[in-house]
Amino acid sequence: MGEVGWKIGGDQGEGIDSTGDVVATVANRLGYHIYGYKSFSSRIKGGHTHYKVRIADHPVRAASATTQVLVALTQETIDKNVQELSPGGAVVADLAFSPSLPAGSELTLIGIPMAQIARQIGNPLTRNMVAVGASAALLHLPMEAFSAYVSEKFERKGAEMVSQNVRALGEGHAAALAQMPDGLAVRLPEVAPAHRLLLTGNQAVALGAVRAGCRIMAAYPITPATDIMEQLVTLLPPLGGVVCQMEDEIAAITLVIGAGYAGVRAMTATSGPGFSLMQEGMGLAASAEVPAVIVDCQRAGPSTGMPTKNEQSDIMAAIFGGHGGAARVVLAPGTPEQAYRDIGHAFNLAEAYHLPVIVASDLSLGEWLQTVDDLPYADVSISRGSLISQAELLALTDAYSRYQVTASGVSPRSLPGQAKGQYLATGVEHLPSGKVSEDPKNRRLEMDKREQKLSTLSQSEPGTEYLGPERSDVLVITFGSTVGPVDEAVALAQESAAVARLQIRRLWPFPAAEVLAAAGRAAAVLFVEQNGQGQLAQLAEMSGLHHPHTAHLRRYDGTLFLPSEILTAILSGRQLATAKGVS
Amino acid sequence: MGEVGWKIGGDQGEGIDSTGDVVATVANRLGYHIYGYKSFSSRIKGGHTHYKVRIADHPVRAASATTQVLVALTQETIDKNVQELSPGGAVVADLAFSPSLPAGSELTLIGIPMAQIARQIGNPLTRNMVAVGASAALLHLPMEAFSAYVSEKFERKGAEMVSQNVRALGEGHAAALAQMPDGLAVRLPEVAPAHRLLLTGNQAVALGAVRAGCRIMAAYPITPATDIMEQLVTLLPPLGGVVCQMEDEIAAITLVIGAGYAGVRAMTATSGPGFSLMQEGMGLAASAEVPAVIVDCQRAGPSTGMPTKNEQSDIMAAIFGGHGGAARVVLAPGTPEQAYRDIGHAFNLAEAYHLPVIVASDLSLGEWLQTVDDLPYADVSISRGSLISQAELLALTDAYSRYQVTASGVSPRSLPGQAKGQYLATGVEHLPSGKVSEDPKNRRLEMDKREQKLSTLSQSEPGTEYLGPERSDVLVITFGSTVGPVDEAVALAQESAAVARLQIRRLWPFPAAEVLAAAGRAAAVLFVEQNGQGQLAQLAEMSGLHHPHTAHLRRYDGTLFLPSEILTAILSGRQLATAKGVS
Amino acid sequence: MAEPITLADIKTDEKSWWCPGCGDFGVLAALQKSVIDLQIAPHEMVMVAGIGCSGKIGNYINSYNIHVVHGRTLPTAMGVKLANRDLKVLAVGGDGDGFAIGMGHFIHACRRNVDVTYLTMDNHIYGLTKGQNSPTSDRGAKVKTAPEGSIEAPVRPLQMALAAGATWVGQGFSSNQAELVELIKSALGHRGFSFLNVISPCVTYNKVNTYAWYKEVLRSLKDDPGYRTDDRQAAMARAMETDELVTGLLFRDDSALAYEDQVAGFSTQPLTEQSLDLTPGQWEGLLADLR
Amino acid sequence: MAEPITLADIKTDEKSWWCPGCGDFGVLAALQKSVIDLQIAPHEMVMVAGIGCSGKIGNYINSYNIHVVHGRTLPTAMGVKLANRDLKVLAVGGDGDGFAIGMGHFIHACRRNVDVTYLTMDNHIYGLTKGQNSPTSDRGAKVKTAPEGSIEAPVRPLQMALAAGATWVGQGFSSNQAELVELIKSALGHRGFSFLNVISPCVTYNKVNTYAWYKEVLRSLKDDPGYRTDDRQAAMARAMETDELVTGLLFRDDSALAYEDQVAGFSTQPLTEQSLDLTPGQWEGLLADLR
Ligand SMILES: Cc1ncc(C[n+]2csc(CCOP(=O)(O)OP(=O)(O)O)c2C)c(N)n1
Ligand SMILES: Cc1ncc(C[n+]2csc(CCOP(=O)(O)OP(=O)(O)O)c2C)c(N)n1
Ligand code: SF4
Ligand code: SF4
Ligand SMILES: [Mg+2]
Ligand SMILES: [Mg+2]
Repeated sequence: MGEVGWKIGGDQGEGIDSTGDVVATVANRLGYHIYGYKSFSSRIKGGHTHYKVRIADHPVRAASATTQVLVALTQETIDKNVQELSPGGAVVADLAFSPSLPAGSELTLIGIPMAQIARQIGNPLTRNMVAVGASAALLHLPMEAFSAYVSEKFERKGAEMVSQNVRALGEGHAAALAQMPDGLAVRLPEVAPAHRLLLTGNQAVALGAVRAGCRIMAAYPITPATDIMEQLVTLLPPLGGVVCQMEDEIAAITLVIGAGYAGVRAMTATSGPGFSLMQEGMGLAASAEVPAVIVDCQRAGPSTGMPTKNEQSDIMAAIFGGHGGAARVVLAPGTPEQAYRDIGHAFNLAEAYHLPVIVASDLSLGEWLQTVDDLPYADVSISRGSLISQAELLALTDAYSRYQVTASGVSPRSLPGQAKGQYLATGVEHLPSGKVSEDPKNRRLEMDKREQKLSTLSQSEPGTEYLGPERSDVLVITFGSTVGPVDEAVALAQESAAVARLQIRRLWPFPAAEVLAAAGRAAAVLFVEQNGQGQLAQLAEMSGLHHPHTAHLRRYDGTLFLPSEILTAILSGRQLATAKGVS
Repeated sequence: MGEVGWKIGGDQGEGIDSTGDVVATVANRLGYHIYGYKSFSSRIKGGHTHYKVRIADHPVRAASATTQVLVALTQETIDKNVQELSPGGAVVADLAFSPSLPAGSELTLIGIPMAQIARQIGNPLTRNMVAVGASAALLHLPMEAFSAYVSEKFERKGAEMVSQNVRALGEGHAAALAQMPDGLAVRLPEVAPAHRLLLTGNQAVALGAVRAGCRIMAAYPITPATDIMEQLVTLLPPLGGVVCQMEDEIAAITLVIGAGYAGVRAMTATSGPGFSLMQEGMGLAASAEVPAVIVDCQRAGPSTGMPTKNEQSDIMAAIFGGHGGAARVVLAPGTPEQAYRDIGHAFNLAEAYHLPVIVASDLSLGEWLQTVDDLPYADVSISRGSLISQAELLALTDAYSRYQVTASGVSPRSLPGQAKGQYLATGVEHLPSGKVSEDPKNRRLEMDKREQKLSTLSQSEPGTEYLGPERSDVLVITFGSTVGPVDEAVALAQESAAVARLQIRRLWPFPAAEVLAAAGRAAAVLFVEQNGQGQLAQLAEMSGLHHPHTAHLRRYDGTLFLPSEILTAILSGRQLATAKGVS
Repeated sequence: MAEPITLADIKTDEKSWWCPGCGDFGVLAALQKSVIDLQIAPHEMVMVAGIGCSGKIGNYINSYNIHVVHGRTLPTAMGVKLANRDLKVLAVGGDGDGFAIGMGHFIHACRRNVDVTYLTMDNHIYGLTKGQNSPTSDRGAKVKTAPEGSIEAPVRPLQMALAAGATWVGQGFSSNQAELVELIKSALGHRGFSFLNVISPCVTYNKVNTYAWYKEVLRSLKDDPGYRTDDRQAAMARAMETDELVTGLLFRDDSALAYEDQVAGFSTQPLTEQSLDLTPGQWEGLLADLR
Repeated sequence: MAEPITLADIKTDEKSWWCPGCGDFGVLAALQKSVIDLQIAPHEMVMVAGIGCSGKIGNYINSYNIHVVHGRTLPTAMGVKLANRDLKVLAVGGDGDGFAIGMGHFIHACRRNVDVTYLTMDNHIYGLTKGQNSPTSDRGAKVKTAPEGSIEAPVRPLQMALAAGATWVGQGFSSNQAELVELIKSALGHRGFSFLNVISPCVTYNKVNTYAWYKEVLRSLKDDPGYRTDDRQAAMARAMETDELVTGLLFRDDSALAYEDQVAGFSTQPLTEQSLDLTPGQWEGLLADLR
């Protein structure tokens, strides 16, 4: 297995994003597996930013610790990143800022007058394409693939733009080749060309929503969820649907409830602050039993926090955030494929159980480009849940009872427009008919009915994914995008220990039995999660998990987990168990 | 120990409230202990309502199951309540509706032409005073006390009103006396006159806030919290303070934050739906470290739920409701005295630790009148926490650092107006200076600092109140107003078992060590709480409590716990433990 | 099906939750009459009601009803309408619901022009929570939360709607049934957002703005034959001059397109009737860009 | 202490977070100049900033600053002012912050008339979230969330403020420093709520409402010597006629009392300077009623 870490750094607003995207896209097309990671700030221009593309001949789901090729558009880029370059790696830098390596560095510095070349080409914006061309040389990747993609990308902007950019690529390539020393330790293994997808979790969510028949999306912009709205604003209209940018998140969630009540699959997407504002609305959906799908693409909190940094710290709020203990379902995808399936599943669950379903995504999942084999059509299917038909309504002898108590807790739903299906949907406690009522006995029945839906759901499908040997020295329990670095660490750890991992795929209703069973077969348990409180561990404990050898690895500083540090935690978790003579 | 249950019932909007208040107030003045409980609906006029006053010669903290005197203003009142009348009890009814008892009833029916008497007096509104007069007769309470109180009450409305009402009292009294049979089993023990207080938890909160130096209250009306605002609107202006009725709860909490930032003790009060809307604002207070006091007078949820019914179902939302795991303190008073002390304490904690402090009250505590020995001046004192003085600011050699990392997590606070104390308070992650920053190391330090405050607090004061023998067969764990019926049940249970109770006074940071220690000395544990999810039990479990013999008693139908059913649960909890051979 | 809609079809058997004499009865009666006059089938109408005494109107109308959280009728109504544009969508609520907590949504609904009718039952008070200040309470009005009298300039709903770009703006009085029925019918017939503020006295808590008081001060635009309803600026001037003590249709603009008629690509059929499934070919087409 | 306030006193050493050319630089410069002209000491001013590019202005002014959650500057500013009425309180934020999520608070702040200055930096776009539709975006403007062009009638902030009863309403342009400084100083000097909308172009995301475009279309009231600022109805008419492409002071009413001057019993001293403790005697007095 082989891989290379390529990174570009420079000032925010200078096109770093799209430069990284070009390298990632071309490498993906060539058959490599990609994981792209950007570090940026909550500002538009200025400030240092970098974009790291991990290029491998095997699937990758995490950022890597080392870099082999660093493209520097400012000296700051060199200063900040040089320590992560592997011996034998190279720095490609714009001569415009007279780049220098730290004294004594054995790295190769390839200086190219990028800005100058771009000016000569007649378009200063082509500077980054010079850098891309140089990168192609260093990575030994075929130039034709770059030229082809860049031509495609700029096609809409006219022939001149295309030729300028292709020329920039070529000049960068030539300049780098001319300087490239022999001993450069940058080697990408050969791979067969492939036809895989390269996308972010947010794109997967948007596509999944479309696949699942979502036709209305209402939202208020917020990093890192805005993408989803921006994707859907182009995807929905051709299908007759609509994206509504609302005045706030409260309007967004209540619009979704209106649309759901009327029978259309509708969703919203937000992040922490907006999610907090939706708590009251989600309670209404729970109580009036209206389907609603809410994506919370989490970022570092509390409050405004660090809007451009990853965290997984909204899960307690997702589960317990509404007053009065309003029922919800919370799913937690960890990869784009899972995001695709989960959003599809969320629409089915919302309509099957008539309640709000939260898809707790996170910034890393939502924003970083990843190679994905496919998003198979068949992985999502549409099932509209318990609807009463017009014929059934007309055949009823008594008046239709929307909130009839049933064994599963689910009562068939009519839709506005259906004759004889009228009812009152309300957040006030109500009789089976929908009429408001404070009768204590009815109250218990209706509360129990609503809670019953969660039990029915728990019993009908698993909420975890288990990987590894049945009995383990260490069981790693995790969720969301953290599963990426965890899985890499687990694979590495296999060499020296029996390690398994359990990904919690449904955070609520919590799959307690599955977690207890899995933990019961492990000598030690390690929770790995990206929040300061250990929210997943709290949930597990609340659900009855009290493993005598429990360790925790938490990150809440906005940086990404690296597989290496998880590996260390796994190995010391193993020691914990063996030291106490359990393994 | 003796007591009588007196109850009045009729149509909502017909003055049932103030009639009950008269009986309760006079009995309190005479030296009895009172617990008043109303059942009403979320509507203004119409619909049946009743008000039950428990009159005892000993402290009472719960509603009682039986009634000795029922005043019926409609036949519905008789039909709905007759089954709870004790043998030998009496029904006093307005002849206007030709009252009748169920066939075969051995109760005494005293019919009085109340409406007619009132019309003769020239003021139909005096009808209820006729009923009060009759009640005085049945209860053998001195008429002078009633006349005196009623004169006081109507003084502002003029002499005619006073004389009409006093006359109504007298006529009711005479009419009842004339019909009173000898065998009536209504007997109130004699008591010495006393000077105790009669008030609701909401009144205690308002008074406590004033005592604690609160000068700004911002809120949006909502049952059952509106009282607090309505109390303060008369209490604050004489002290130069102000109550702001805002456009919504978000405005209320953010106003409180502004006032807190500027150095004034400010609060808001709300109930479930409004509380959900405040989640984002509370996160800001946590992150920017601004003191804020929020009273959540809980009612039955989820969503609009049953606005006039009690529940204790917001506590998970109070603790975990904000995205990003924002830190809060949550206190839970169970009696008016505790409410008084807690609100005072809340202001001190908010200013000591610079964070939001939630006082989780509930409708029963908030709305029912109770006799209270006193609200001692000395039970609340004002301590402004860690403030930096003007002299200290001027003496600083470096710039003032508002969010300096300290061992306790608390950093001294400047107030606007202080020279050289300027800083940026923000919900964005920041440096000790207040400047925004995404530096990972700083992030960890500032997050840890904020969390540290909760640890410091946990270690500095207890969070529970324990009552009963050190070792117990059953330990009842409860919180909020439920402690009232629990304590009565525990007292009754003492006869047959060693029973203790632990009241959780601070829900967050959860007093885990105290709970574990207390539970460790009990053969069985019984959680008694008013919500459908068992939120308190969830919290305890999350905090490490896993008692092998745990039972739960939950009520979530809007009706009140009666001591008798808790007693039954205690006794079967005891069996649970003994059956398994533990006791 | 072809049977005419009668009162029996559109009322429920729920007993009233309002105080005797409450202005809301008049609104209910006028609404029922309008629905009958327009022959709107109960199952083709969705009423979205707010929280308050006013919001209980949904309990008495046998249509599809959704009773939402306080202040959020309008975004919910927008969701209903976009989901199924064949439905008649009516949002109703009180002055607190609409102009305090709901103010933001109100302004934004006006400017969006979704085909929804918004009927407010304005009693200048918070009824259901028992008599606090409302945003439309008169300056100086003594209410529970302003025992010395309200010190805030009242919200002027008609001016707000006009400034926000609403395409149908009117005001009714619950005691003037004939005019109110006409206004409701006109509002329901307008294609776009229509805002009808209805003065609906609270007999229990509002002792200032009583029926008698209104009868004295309200003027109907009917009595001004020269008044033209197609001039936004004139409508604004009239609202300002009269301090909104005026009833009738202030303004309508029938040329403005409704939101749903402007969304690019938006289905002219109800979305509820669309097939949701893509073909595998369509799906592949969507993924093609990402390979 | 008696030293004059200079730029050095009121600026911070924070580097800029704005794009080169952003209109917000002009607002910052004018604000700094105004504060210096008025000699407001940094510790006697509280700036309450919203979330957005605009909200970052708080990073550059060395006063007391509180940077709140999105859309909630105004209630926070009200809290600050009521707590300490000796402070100068300035709320600042963007068009999204103020007129989308913050719309309700904006209208209610106008009608309450607390002595707070509200300065909005209106670029007709969401800058910080990278170019979505804002409530003031022009109809037809193509933005990320409306690739076919915005279909909503834009919010007209001046009309909203006038309809809501604001007692000082004006509009500035970040390129017209002289006028802007004058406006800011006048707003800060007004006793009551002052609303100053400042056109502050976003050079990165708004390609429609550019400096050049504004310079073409904006007219200053200065150029109309006959314009009187004391007539709300005339101000409204002017705002409507010009579609708000106008700068200058539209309206002021100096006779209206500020909120804090109307609250019965409200302290004329800052509350922060009051003693909080009651005497035991006062306490007993409060309890007496309950015995
Ligand atoms: C979020 C929230 N806050 C507060 C309330 C309490 N509440 C119920 S109705 C109401 C206002 C009623 O006034 P209005 O809207 O004018 O209706 P009316 O009763 O006068 O018809 C309030 C504040 C609530 N239900 N939800
Ligand atoms: C509750 C909430 N929703 C959404 C956001 C994301 N957000 C940050 S700034 C902003 C709007 C920015 O636009 P504007 O107020 O016009 O300010 P500008 O950047 O244009 O100055 C939004 C939606 C947020 N921070 N909080
Ligand atoms: S309180 Fe007022 S608004 Fe409510 S029902 Fe009674 S009269 Fe009507
Ligand atoms: S994005 Fe626009 S508003 Fe934001 S800093 Fe850049 S130019 Fe200014
Ligand atoms: Mg009202
Ligand atoms: Mg903007």
